[in-house]
Amino acid sequence: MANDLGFWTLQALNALQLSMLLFLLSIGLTVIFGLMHFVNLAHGSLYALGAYVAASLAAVGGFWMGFFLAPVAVAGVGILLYSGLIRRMRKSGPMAQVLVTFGLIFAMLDLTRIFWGDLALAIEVPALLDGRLSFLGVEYPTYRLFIIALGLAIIAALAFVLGRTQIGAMIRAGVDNDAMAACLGINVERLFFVVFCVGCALAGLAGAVAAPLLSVTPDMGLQILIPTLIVIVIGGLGSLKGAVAGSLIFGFVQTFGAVLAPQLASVLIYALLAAVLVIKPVGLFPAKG
Amino acid sequence: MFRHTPLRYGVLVLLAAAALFQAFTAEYFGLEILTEILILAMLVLALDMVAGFGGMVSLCHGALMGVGAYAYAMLTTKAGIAPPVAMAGSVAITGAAAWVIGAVCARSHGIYFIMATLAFGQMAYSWVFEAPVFGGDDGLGGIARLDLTMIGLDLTDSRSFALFCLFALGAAYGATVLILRSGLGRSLSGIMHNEQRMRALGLTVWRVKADVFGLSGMIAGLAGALAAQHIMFVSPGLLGWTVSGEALVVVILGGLGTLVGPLVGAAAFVVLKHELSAVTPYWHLVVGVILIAVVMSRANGIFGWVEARWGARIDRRVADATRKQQPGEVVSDA
Amino acid sequence: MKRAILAALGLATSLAMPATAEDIKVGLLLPYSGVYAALGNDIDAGFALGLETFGAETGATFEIVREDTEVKPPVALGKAKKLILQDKVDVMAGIVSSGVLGAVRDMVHGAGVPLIVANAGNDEATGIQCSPYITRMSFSNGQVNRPMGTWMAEQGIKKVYTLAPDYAAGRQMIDGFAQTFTAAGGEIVGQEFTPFQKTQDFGPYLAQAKASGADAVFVFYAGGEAISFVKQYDSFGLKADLPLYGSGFLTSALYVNAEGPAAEGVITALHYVPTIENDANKAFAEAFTAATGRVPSEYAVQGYDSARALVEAVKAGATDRESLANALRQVSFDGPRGPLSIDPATNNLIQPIYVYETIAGEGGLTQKVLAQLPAERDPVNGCEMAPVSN
Amino acid sequence: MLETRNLDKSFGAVHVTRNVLLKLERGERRVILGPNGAGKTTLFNLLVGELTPNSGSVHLAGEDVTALPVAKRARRGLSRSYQKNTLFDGLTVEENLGLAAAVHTGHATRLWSDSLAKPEVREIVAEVAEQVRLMPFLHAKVSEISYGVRRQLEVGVALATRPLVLLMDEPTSGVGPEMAKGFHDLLNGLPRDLTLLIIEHDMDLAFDVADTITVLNYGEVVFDGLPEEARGSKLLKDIYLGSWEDA
Repeated sequence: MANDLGFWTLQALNALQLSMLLFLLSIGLTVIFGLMHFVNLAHGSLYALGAYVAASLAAVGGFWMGFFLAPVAVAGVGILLYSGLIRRMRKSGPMAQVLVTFGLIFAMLDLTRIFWGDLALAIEVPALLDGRLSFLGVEYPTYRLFIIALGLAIIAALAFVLGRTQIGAMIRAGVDNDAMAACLGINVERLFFVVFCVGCALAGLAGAVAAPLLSVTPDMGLQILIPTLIVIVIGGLGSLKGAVAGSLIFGFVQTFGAVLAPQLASVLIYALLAAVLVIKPVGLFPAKG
Repeated sequence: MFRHTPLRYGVLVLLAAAALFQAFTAEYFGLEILTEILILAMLVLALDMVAGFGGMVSLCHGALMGVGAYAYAMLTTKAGIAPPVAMAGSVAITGAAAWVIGAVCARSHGIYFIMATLAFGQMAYSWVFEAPVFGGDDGLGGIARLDLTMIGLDLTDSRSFALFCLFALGAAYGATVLILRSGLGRSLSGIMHNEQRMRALGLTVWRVKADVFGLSGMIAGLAGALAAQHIMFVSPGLLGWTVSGEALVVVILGGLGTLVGPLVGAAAFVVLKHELSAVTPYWHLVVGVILIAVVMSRANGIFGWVEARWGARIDRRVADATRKQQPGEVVSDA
Repeated sequence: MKRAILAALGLATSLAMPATAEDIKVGLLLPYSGVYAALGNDIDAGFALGLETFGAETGATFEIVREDTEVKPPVALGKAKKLILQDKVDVMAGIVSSGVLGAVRDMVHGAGVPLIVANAGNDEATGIQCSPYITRMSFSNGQVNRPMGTWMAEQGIKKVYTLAPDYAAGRQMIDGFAQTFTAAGGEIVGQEFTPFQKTQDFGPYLAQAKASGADAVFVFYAGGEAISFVKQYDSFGLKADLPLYGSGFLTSALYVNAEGPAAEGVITALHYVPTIENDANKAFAEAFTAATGRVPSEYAVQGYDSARALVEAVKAGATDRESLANALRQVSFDGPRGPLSIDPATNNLIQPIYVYETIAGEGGLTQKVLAQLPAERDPVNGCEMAPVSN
Repeated sequence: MLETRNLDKSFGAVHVTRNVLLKLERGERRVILGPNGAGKTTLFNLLVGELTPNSGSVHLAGEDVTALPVAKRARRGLSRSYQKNTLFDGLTVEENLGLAAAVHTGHATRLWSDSLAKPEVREIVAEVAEQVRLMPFLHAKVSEISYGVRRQLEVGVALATRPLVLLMDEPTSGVGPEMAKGFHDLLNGLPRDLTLLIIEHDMDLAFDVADTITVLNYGEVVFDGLPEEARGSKLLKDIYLGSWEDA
């Protein structure tokens, strides 16, 4: 076992990279929930869709085409979902929502199989981000650093939008109390629509970013769903802070758990989740008191 | 609060008759399907008890069934315990596990309850999947069925086993009705309708929730012990969260909080699944679309829809008929 | 409702006719959906091609009944019962996952239906849990990896770090390798088993491998995990200092192109690669590519050889379940993989193992065979069964 | 019977109750008056345990119950009704009363018997239905009865636990003056040994029922005495009647 600093730096970077990927997924899910009280179990399927679209586009026009267009395509699917299903499900209870989106998981899983087949796809890392960078005494893949940087940039952008802009204020008001927000003259429906689409786009972006790192398989959406849900439940639904904290906790527990206690690694995270729910049933940083 | 209406009795009788008919006439695959339906029906019965009458929408009932199945498998194959004792043991173990989950999650509501139960289910799944003692991904085989030869039943025969499962389901249904009609069940209804008030009246709400969740877990555990005997093999997939999701789908498809509806739903779901998977490998797509359509229709599932449409009329007619009949009988006596 | 159920069940329970002597009914039990659907489809295509190619050598007609296991043992068992009891198949073939094989084993053995295993490699199936009715035309987990341990030691590699998913197959593959590698004087300096089907990021393990001081890394991964692993191994720049070896599934022809340049230079061992030079393989590869447009994978050849074994058994005069099972245990022929024969002591296939390097070719990645290691029989591993009757 | 000592509660910087001292004798009927936001409902929530005080204590029948949760206090004989109907909406009047009575008799957690069919429970249900005049509505669902009858049921459910002390939060809230009067007759008909603490908005009606009156303003007790004294109190007129008449 290695005990030198480089080893732990490397692992910390791994943890951070995983956290950022999860953050991209969970932020959309958590803000949609906070604002609309809507639980979208199909969020993972949107991530898989993003990866597939990116893989297809990359084959035609290279990585960057997939990177920029996959989120747009997934947001497009989000628009269809919103106008076809989600808008009508808004007033239903959490169970109905869970079930409709559970049905969506089934449907989308088979649709990706029909369109793209069962074989795993993959994308090459673009030349610009290929290779490794040396710093802090370690060599780390450039592409992974890119994911970390992208995650941090999106955290900063969202923090700015939510904290400093008018639309951010509207979203915060909506999360706080949507009836009140409507009274204040905010077009709540339109706000929901925009937030839902942005959430979908971020899921698509996460898929596009993950595709060169992992393999693109039909069940990748199902695989990522549970970690994403854990992140937002630990963090507390509806808040940026919660999504950041939850992602970091998951990323670090998972990574260092794998190194220090490999036998316990996967049970550890569930135990942590159970502990959080016992002590703080609404998560660490819920949007509402 | 649970009530048996004439419509519900009628459907129950029809279901039982259909199951018996199938059990005596079907061929092997038909018996396999029947047994699958009966075991799923038992699981969704347990789920409807907590979700439909206590508002506790659990996403860990599949895992609880898996716990029951693994408990039975471990007790019989590794500990060498006799099947009847092992069945009782697996029911008790699952009940205890469910009680703990219920107690811990009692404070959570709505989506948090769903997520919390999901977390516990996944915890069990991960543990079973990774601990070598449970056989890991490859599962455990060589599981014996109950020996009922002393009463002339050879359970290794598919037909006898299907009948045995039907009997067990009948017992579980009876137990569920009794639980829902007991003081505990009444209080559970009260909690679902108004938890705050029940607490203000002096009820220890978490205890009631945990107790009922434990009882529901016992039924799920029984379903698991039967599933293990049916397949004579257990694998971690039994505990996966999609099994819980499917159980919830069946409850909704059939009609939440009607007990009879989920039984109808179980039959419909299994038959649909088999018919579709024979036609296309993409049957998940069809099931997904049907599910979305049912939930979007806002009806309370198949049975809920029937009840809303015809329930009151049938009940009234039956009531009228019985009223008319009584004087008639007196006359014939005279 | 009642009528609907009965009607639906009735539909499912029709069509059960006993097979005649000239008509061999084959139940193909494969995953057509779920994580192994791609493997199931390759085996299916290989099997169909095998029957098409060799079936005419017998007077019999073959009828295939396909059932989807969904990679779920309970589902698979139900389907196996249907095939055996209702469709009354003469022989079954297929089975991708060891879990599914474990689930149907007792049923098949009890019912006395011959089963040709076309993939699942758990050692027990032809060891402690062997059955005269189960013959394996694919491989056993240990068999594929044992020759590699000796070979790597011979190449002068002293210290190896191993990685594999944490499930029975992963452990058996690594155990098979470690056994012969240490026997030949090598040392395993570190070993990690990653959560099966839940590990997407191998970064943490790669950092450990790098820090372990090993000369090389030996791994077993398959499918999506293999793709992620190979790409991530390359992205950390480990390939140069710490060459990657493995069980050949790691760079299977089925998905090696998804791994891309990251797979170049990876050296692995397997019972089949599409570039084996012999006439049988040339004919097979051409026919398979013509039929499917894909390069044949080891899964395809397993399906192909399973069909060939069935044909050989029928040619030997077998007509019913009992005689087919007996004949299948004595099958031997030269196929794309070279000379093959069933070891009647375990019913596992005896076959050569090929060490190959993945290299860049004209139309993408291809396999360069470095060595053909001689065929060895598996140890009996506690298998006890009736001998072949003549 | 019920006593508080220096009960203090604040949410952040806002003091909602300040140093509240209350002492109710057995069988005493006390009405709490005070303008909106005076902290009356907060005081109730502190008494039954739905809120925990920052300091001070609550005593029930001589026992300090400050640390006990809601359900345990209720089982020791403290019951309450709500200003906003808090009923079991999908159930019948009889079932509403029965659920409450079963908690009192201990049948609410039994697995082997139907609590609602128990003679003890049925007896309490019949008695309470008589007391709060619900006999004609026993088999109607909550959704089928009028608002006024629901208010009666609200009190009935609280009574069905056979409490020692009954706290009623504006029992006549939202009903017309005519019905409110009838309601007060109903309250006057309750057994004399039951201790009552009632939040009331309508002063005249309050004087119908009260043995003693407490007035809260900004979370503080500003008056504590007999109804006659209250009627003449200048202070009360200023802070309570004044604001009430303005409203």
